[in-house]
Amino acid sequence: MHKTPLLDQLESGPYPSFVTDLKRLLPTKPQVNDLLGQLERSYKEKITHWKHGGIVGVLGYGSGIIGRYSDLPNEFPGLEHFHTMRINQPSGWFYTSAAIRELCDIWDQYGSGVLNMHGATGDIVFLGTRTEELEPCFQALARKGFDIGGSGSAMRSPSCCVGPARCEWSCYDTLEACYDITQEYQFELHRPSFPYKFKFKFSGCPNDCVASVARADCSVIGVWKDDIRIDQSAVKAYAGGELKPRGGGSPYAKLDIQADVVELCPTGCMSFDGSTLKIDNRNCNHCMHCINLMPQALRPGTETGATLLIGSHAPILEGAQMSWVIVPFMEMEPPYDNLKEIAGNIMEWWAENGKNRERVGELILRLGMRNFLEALGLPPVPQSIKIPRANPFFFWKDADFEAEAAGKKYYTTK
Amino acid sequence: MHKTPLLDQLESGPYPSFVTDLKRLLPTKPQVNDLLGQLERSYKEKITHWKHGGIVGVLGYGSGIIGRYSDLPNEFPGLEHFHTMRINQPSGWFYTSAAIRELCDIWDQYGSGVLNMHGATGDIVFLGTRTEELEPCFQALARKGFDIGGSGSAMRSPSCCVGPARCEWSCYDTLEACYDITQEYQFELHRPSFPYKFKFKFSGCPNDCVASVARADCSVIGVWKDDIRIDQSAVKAYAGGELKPRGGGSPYAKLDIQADVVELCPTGCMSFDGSTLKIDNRNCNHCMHCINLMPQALRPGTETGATLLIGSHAPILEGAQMSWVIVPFMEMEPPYDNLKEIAGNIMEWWAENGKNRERVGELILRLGMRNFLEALGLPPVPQSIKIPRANPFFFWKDADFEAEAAGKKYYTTK
Amino acid sequence: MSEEAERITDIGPPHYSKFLPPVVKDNYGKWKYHEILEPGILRHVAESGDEIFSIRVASPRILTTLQARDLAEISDKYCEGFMRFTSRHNFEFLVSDKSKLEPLKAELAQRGIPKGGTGHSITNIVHTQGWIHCHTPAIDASGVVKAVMDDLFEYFGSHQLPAQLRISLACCLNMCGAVHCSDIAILGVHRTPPHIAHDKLRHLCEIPTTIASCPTGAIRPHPDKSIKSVVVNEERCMYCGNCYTMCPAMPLFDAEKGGVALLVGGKVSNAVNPPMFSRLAVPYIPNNPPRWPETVQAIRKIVIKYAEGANKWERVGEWIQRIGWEKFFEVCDIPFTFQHIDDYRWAYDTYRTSMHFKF
Amino acid sequence: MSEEAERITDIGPPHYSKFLPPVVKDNYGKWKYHEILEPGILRHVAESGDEIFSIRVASPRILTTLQARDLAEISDKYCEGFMRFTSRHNFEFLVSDKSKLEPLKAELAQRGIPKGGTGHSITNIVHTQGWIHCHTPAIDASGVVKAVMDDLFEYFGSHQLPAQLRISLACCLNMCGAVHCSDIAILGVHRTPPHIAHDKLRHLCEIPTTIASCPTGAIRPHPDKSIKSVVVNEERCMYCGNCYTMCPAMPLFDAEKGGVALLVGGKVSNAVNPPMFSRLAVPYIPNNPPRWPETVQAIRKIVIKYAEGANKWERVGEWIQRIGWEKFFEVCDIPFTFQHIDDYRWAYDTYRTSMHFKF
Ligand code: SRM
Ligand code: SRM
Ligand code: SRM
Ligand code: SRM
Ligand code: SF4
Ligand code: SF4
Ligand code: SF4
Ligand code: SF4
Ligand code: SF4
Ligand code: SF4
Ligand code: SF4
Ligand code: SF4
Repeated sequence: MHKTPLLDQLESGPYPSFVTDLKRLLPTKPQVNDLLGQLERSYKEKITHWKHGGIVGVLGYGSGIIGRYSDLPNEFPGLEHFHTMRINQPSGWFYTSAAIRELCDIWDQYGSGVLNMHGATGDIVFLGTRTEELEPCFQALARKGFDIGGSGSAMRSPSCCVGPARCEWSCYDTLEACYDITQEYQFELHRPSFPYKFKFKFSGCPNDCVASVARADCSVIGVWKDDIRIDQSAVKAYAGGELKPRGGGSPYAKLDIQADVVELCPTGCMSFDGSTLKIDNRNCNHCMHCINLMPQALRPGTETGATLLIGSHAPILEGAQMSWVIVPFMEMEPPYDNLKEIAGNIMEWWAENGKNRERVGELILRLGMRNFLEALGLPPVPQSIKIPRANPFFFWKDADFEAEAAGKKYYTTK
Repeated sequence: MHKTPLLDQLESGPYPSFVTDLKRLLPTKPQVNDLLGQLERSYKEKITHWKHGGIVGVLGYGSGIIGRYSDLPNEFPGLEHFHTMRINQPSGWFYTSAAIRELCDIWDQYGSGVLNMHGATGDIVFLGTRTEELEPCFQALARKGFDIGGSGSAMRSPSCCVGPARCEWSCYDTLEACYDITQEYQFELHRPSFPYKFKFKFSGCPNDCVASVARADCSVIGVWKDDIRIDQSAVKAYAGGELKPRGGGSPYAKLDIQADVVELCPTGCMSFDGSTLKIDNRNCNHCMHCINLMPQALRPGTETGATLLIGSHAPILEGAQMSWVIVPFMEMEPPYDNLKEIAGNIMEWWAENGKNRERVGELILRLGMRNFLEALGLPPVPQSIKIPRANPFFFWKDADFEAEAAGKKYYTTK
Repeated sequence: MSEEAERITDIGPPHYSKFLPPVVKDNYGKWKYHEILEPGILRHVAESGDEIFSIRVASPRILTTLQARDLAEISDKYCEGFMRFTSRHNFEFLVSDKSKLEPLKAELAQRGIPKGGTGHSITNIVHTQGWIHCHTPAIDASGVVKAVMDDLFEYFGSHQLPAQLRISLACCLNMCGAVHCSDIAILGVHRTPPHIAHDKLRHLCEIPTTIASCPTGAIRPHPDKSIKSVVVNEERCMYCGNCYTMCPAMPLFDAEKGGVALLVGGKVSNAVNPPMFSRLAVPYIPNNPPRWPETVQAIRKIVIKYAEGANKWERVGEWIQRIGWEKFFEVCDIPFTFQHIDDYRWAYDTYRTSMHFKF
Repeated sequence: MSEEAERITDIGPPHYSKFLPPVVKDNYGKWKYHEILEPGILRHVAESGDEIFSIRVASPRILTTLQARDLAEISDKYCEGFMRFTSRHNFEFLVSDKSKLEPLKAELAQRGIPKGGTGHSITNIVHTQGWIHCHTPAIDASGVVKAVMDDLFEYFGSHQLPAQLRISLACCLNMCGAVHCSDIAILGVHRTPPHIAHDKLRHLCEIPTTIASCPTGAIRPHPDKSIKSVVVNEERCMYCGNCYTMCPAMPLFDAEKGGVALLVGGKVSNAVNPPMFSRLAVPYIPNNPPRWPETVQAIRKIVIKYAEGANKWERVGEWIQRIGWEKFFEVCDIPFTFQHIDDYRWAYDTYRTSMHFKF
């Protein structure tokens, strides 16, 4: 056993300790002893002891495995190879105990017994195994119906919020969309052929519980077009204090509908006369605030679908971006042909024009939105911008002059 | 007389007509006949008929004259030369009738008799004369105490709002500051030696009546540090409708102090209980809104001075910029040594580092704020930013590591 | 003594104090409050109780010496010869003697000089040279201003709008009118890349400076080395004219393609909201002298929709911010085009990275 | 038949429907409302009147198979074996039978598994690999998370904050935790330029790709052409590590100079305000394993000042927006430095172009 005086200090305190948990594997998994030993060393030296990863994988796939080697293999032989396998999670991270046990059985057999539930992209992460175990482990997984997720310049495992499975606000079936899209792009998931990574995330409503706007090249967020459904008797119950704001999840016992809801509505489209709540739905921007605070009184409308936003990613290279609106509203019904068509066109345009390691959001900035939208056959819509350009540096194409010759006017249609 | 059927259509309508006015000069100024003739031609052809200007000037000066030649000199011989002279206006554009007549006498003698009162930078613009008239005209002006303004890569004629001469809100003496700075930089005004133009504008308060934030490389805007002065009895008079909002300059007969003032205060730092108005002055951002609406009840404080903002200019090249805060507060007392020192340092840094035709605001963006502030010996202050950086791409200098070694902490000083 | 030595230079402008009315000198920096007695008439009251009246009148900015002398004469009659111009090129009679106010108003009415431009009005249009003097304009300046102000005249001499509304005009992208922060900006735009006069270029222009002048890097040396000139990648040219400023052999005028763009929603003051840039509303309106009817009509539509829709005290940009740009385009019936979507520097910051939009 | 032909590939994940509890299947898409019965316990009610209870418990995300089996076992006992994980890596017991709720709570209490993470709490910290698996971290991940959550534990199992507060951690600028939109982001930062192993570089890296990888253009070919390597202009390097990702011969670790930066005020939801980026609050805190006390303390200070100062429902970023960043730095007692001032792309948009500041 390596001595781990520093790590041991992480065993105290009320939050569950990964150190305590890892130590449970010491009797059966010698590599976990080395893992703790090397980690202790990092704690002492304040430096990582993992080498730059090499390219390893399973037969026929080019992704899903992150190669990892210790830079102290002599001291920590169990870490000579310590690759992770990304296993594509089921939509919404639902499991049965049987499925969990199958995964554990496989991982106990072929790997370290250490898991990440889940990786930041959403995969089940099998943390630490040797090159020669990768293929048999994969086969064992496949026999139980699991497959490997993405890595490298490939499609990444899509993920989604719990959606219609347990949430009353979901404007489309996030779980099915996530599953269907994942199946559609199996080839792209497993065989890196893009300029860089590409991520899909599906949220059922603008609360965006999978943070898709921040970390998916393709963010699909549920939305409604019609009116917020109101139960005025429940409104009164909130006003009277019988129902607690936010389902009880706040420190505040009673809602002041005027101050807490009406005055915080970002569009100012609500009014409350003390008994009836009115919403000017044409001016609502579906921020969800009022619904969040009064879940028993308000619900999204029934003409539902999703908004397609494109382009978010972490800071490398151009600085972080959030996804922005490309299509304000689309129907979201299986087999999602409309989404697949747009997504396919995006990938094609990106594959043709993207530089190595250029996310699609960066490419759009480099080549311009017009280029992108025209390649996709999408019209310009004001919903896609917060605000029009301030600079007067804009282009005109022959198509514009032809449209003008044919009678197009910019100042008014009437 | 040239025929001007198109221009003649601009003689009708209630707004004063420049065509009507120009025609008054036809009897005495043949070049004005040509001016109208060529303008008519432009109206017909939708194109300018002025050639790219040449370099002309008065002895010893490199600026202040915009050379201009017609591209149809045969047709319009009066426009063969038609240079403008920029005459530095007096602070606040105050005149006596005597001064106006002196200017008119000179211009009738040496030029076209056509003026712009004033140019967009603020100068008196003498519109149209011949090269050989420039020097005598200048001498005649100088004898009457007037001098030429700026053009080209030079200091430009500073300008200022009416300030303490007629406005109760002026937080410093804009007229004197403008005059003093203009005198200080006579050399730089008349002998272009900068990378590009440099403009000063002085506004007495955040209403910024000379639009300095939008069109001055160096914007000096008055501000107070202490409390807004309140006359509670006048507040009551507004509440009661005896005093009209905005001094009577609006369509609204009566102020609703709660809705019109308190709720629109951008910082939410006001409250009104129906009779007394309270301001949490530490949280006021001196937007002027409340003062503007209740000029008889509220006035800026008495600990006054100015904020220095740097960098605004029109869109060429990098897109338009507004000036941003560099020094949140500075005393503004003659001889303005503090302002001159900073301005001098800015010009020196810019002269050393600026590319040809690079405004100082663009240079700061190119080289970074730290470079700029360090060159000026100014500390970083949160008032200079709206919001800190979102990207994690920041630099560390040896000076920082040395400060750390000496005990500097970033997370808290306690 | 040489003649040169006698020349007076670098004296700067006269000191303003020579031009201040006595009441201003006496109460300099000691004004207490002001009132707007009626459109165009300000009353400033000093702590001493003294008062001064200012009558603001419209000016086309181009003034002949004859007109300037007329104004001086009126000032002599009613203002002891004191007057000023404003930062927006209006003219102000400075009346110290209250009894002169009514006679002055009468004389102005009789002479047809309109007063206004105060408070919630549309004051004078800050503008530029246009075809009367400049070499780069896409449109005229004074003519467009006259046409627009004639049309909006009812708003100059009244306080009927929800707030101040400031219109500016610049005849090319150099934006001498600094229109980039105006409630409504009228901007002359070219729409053709420069026509290069290869034979003249070598004599008139420095090739490296010309190349460096292009914000989008569209200019390259001529591929044929024997031709000492440049070529323009027309796809990357957005007709800013900056190369023409540097090099007279690159004019970019086109009688048919030039025209007007409208930008809206800018402001300068800090009242309620911080200063804001104007934003592209209408990318192109044909150049239509002498009265630019389509431009006039498009501006009127925006003014009217603003007047109808804005809350009390809301500037144009604040109104649009509140209702959302998508609603602005809808109510003003302006088609949304590719040109509205930014693709220059910092474009990303203009994209909608949220669900905060309206259908 | 070859062995390869028998291999199962590209089957994707199992269909989620295999894992849904019957009550979910029955009421799929027909939920009506929810309540949060107490911290960590959700009750969802369907239109049919059916209900499901979810107990959310903390997870360090790293789980051994032993721990995963324990969770499975508990699920068998109280949840017919149904469970899920959340998007923030908490674990949820899905209870269909209300009578199992109290016994499950008791068992969790006895096992020391804390419930919480709902409503106005500080839920689990989304985080990354750190020293346990990655080759680029400046800090550890799981250890910092443990230390911070121990300290903020009172907020995990309660609803006492003005709103939700989401903390995320990423161990390097790659930001796998996607911390760029978090109320509080803990970020590992390097502060030294890469140390180039000139002898290895030619074998391990492609020089053009390496040069292209640098966001600031700091990398150039080695001036000595005989050395097939690169050099770094250290003045332009901001230690992002992107070159190291492309080229293993350019490590940039330094035991003493690496450390923690804190960014604050980001959010993802659209509630009231649109999504916002997190912004630099503390540029550097020393790397101090095993419990990073200065980091823990700095975060606590921000949390406490937020809790004291925010209005009802205000997220951290909304609170700061209301009071102003200058006040945030003041109340949290964080010195303002050059590092806070943006100098990357779009920096200009972060400058204060108005008088809207407080002294
Ligand atoms: C395992 C995981 C972190 C975790 O502990 O959960 C991870 C780990 C790595 N990420 Fe990541 N990323 C992981 C989710 C993310 C996310 C979050 C997400 O997907 O929602 C992001 C931010 C969103 C995005 O895609 O931008 C993310 C942004 C990056 C980046 C920067 C990309 C950018 O455009 O800025 C890199 C750098 C790169 O690609 O070279 C990166 C690179 C890496 C590498 C491969 C390191 C490298 O430079 O080659 C890391 C391997 C670590 C290891 O040894 O295991 N990782 N990475 C996550 C994947 C697990 C899974 O499949 O579920
Ligand atoms: C006369 C005047 C317009 C007017 O009708 O009033 C004017 C006229 C010209 N301006 Fe201007 N600018 C005038 C005020 C401005 C302003 C407004 C201001 O100063 O407040 C601006 C915007 C603020 C700014 O400085 O950015 C302005 C921004 C420009 C620019 C773009 C600068 C930029 O950084 O984007 C140019 C282009 C250039 O410098 O080459 C320019 C260039 C020009 C030139 C010299 C044309 C050129 O390309 O060489 C014009 C000569 C016209 C002529 O034939 O008379 N002019 N110019 C104004 C000066 C009169 C005066 O001295 O009072
Ligand atoms: C005379 C003049 C200054 C000068 O030195 O020439 C001036 C004079 C006054 N301004 Fe101004 N402003 C003058 C140009 C401006 C400008 C500059 C511009 O338009 O280019 C601005 C910034 C405009 C912008 O934001 O785009 C300006 C923004 C203000 C404001 C803020 C209005 C707002 O709500 O945004 C006030 C406050 C108010 O009106 O209550 C103000 C208030 C005033 C007061 C009431 C100040 C006072 O106490 O005397 C003066 C009379 C206002 C009136 O006419 O209603 N002044 N004022 C300028 C008259 C221009 C004209 O002929 O129309
Ligand atoms: C279970 C989970 C979805 C999943 O598929 O796993 C989920 C579930 C719910 N979310 Fe969420 N959210 C979940 C991650 C998120 C995220 C993503 C994140 O944090 O990375 C966000 C965006 C956070 C942000 O803005 O930075 C998110 C923003 C919200 C909001 C908006 C809160 C706000 O005011 O900004 C609500 C509305 C509310 O709480 O009233 C919400 C509401 C809800 C409701 C009430 C929806 C419903 O009716 O069932 C669920 C219970 C909330 C609770 O726990 O208080 N959910 N929710 C995720 C639980 C994570 C965890 O373990 O703590
Ligand atoms: S994103 Fe919306 S639909 Fe999905 S779980 Fe969150 S609140 Fe429910
Ligand atoms: S969802 Fe948001 S914008 Fe719409 S009514 Fe509710 S609070 Fe207002
Ligand atoms: S800027 Fe302020 S001080 Fe100057 S005139 Fe305008 S309101 Fe008065
Ligand atoms: S000046 Fe502006 S911020 Fe200050 S109290 Fe008045 S309205 Fe509020
Ligand atoms: S805006 Fe352009 S065309 Fe008009 S005066 Fe200025 S430089 Fe000349
Ligand atoms: S007009 Fe502007 S964009 Fe076009 S070539 Fe000339 S400088 Fe470049
Ligand atoms: S954030 Fe950086 S160090 Fe941490 S796992 Fe991701 S790539 Fe590795
Ligand atoms: S660490 Fe980043 S900034 Fe520094 S040289 Fe490498 S890629 Fe360039």
